[in-house]
Amino acid sequence: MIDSLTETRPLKLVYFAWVRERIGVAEETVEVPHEARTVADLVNWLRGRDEGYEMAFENAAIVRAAIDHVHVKPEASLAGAREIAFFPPMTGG
Amino acid sequence: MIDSLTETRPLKLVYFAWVRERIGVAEETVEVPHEARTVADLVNWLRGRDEGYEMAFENAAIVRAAIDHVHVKPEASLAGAREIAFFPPMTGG
Amino acid sequence: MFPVVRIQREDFDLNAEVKALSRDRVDIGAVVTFAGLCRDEGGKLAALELEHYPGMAEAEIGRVAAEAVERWPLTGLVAIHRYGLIRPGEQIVLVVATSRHRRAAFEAAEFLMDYLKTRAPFWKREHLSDGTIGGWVEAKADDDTAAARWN
Amino acid sequence: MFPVVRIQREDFDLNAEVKALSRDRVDIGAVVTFAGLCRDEGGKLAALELEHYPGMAEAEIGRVAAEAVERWPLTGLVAIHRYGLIRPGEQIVLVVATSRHRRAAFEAAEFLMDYLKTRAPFWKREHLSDGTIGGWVEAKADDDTAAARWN
Repeated sequence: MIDSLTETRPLKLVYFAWVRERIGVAEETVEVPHEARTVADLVNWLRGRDEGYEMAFENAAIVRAAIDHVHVKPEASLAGAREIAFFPPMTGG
Repeated sequence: MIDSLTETRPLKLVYFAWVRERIGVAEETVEVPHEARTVADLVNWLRGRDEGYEMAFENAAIVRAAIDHVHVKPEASLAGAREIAFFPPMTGG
Repeated sequence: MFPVVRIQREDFDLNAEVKALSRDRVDIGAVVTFAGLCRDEGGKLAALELEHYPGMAEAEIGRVAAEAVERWPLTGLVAIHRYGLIRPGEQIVLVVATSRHRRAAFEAAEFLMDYLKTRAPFWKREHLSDGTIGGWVEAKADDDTAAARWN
Repeated sequence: MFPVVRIQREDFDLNAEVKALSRDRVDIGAVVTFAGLCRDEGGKLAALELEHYPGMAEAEIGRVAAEAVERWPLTGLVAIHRYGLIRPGEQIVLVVATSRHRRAAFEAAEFLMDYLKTRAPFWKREHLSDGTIGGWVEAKADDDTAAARWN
């Protein structure tokens, strides 16, 4: 199902802190199936890719997401997103 | 009654801001009758001295007092006091 | 930790006070400063004249500072209050509080300012732009309310 | 009033930021600053490494600062956050808030810090004194509670 060009679209993903370390890259552009409509769908799909993603999202509720530099919830739509970020709870300040 | 030496004792009084202006001096040592046992007694006695004091204490509840650099209430005893201060509510900071 | 309290005519240097508290220390996580400045009240004011009660001013701010040290785990505390003629834009009062964590530093600084406003023996008189001397500034009920929060 | 937000590797100068907000002004009554410093945690820590999300860090702190400007009558607001390797005693973050009155300046500075802690995309990792790299600092429930106060 995912092998046809029309059924996926490229998404730019960026990762920070231990999410980045577990996945093993700081950013990548991946072909994501159109069925993945929300951030939660994307997380589920990523977890199936390999062990690194599975580890990064093993406690999915803890990982935060942002679309185009704005914090979003898991149910946020991916429509029109240019850059999707995943990261642990912030510890700045 | 107040004319015998044994019936008065000297008290050092200091005044600030508009209390000072109304009384007309910044500090003075006055012979206060022993009957004046509290700050309120002292205020009542001072009011009888002349118009300046009367004006300074016309709204006696507003004027604050300190004994030896510590805020006190009208009912505070004058016993052992070295310096008694009267001033308006503070406006520093 | 012993708080620093100074009552002085001359100006103070915020930066120097912060540096004095934090120099060579690696246990401070939070530095909060408050500086109170003289406003011109829309051009009305030429200066504020600050009268104070020498001796009691130091003692009273010292007592309030000691109370702050009791209530919050501070690593440093400075309170400086000027007297004399102070022009718009100039500094009147400074509080610096340092602590491991920000909440203690913020609260101690606010507490000190709230109490200083209502308990430190200072009185402000306005010198107006037209050359006349205005009245004594009246105490604000707001300030009493602010101080009462800490009881 | 437009808040100043800067994300930078290099250190900042508290005094210069205060001066920039207050220079030539006579309508400011209160200047509150908060500086967050790196602690050595009793000798355990050699440094903190701060990772950030470039672009989003500026945007998010900008949104929080804009919200503070909406909520309080400020005359000036600065937020600076550093990234990279920061050693004990060094500065990490600065907030400066100025206003006519102290309550607004204090509250805006505290609000900004509380939100910055929980919403600005920065992550701290410990570099230990024994030369090893420790873990990522965990977010504190305390910080969420502090931020929730402002809702």
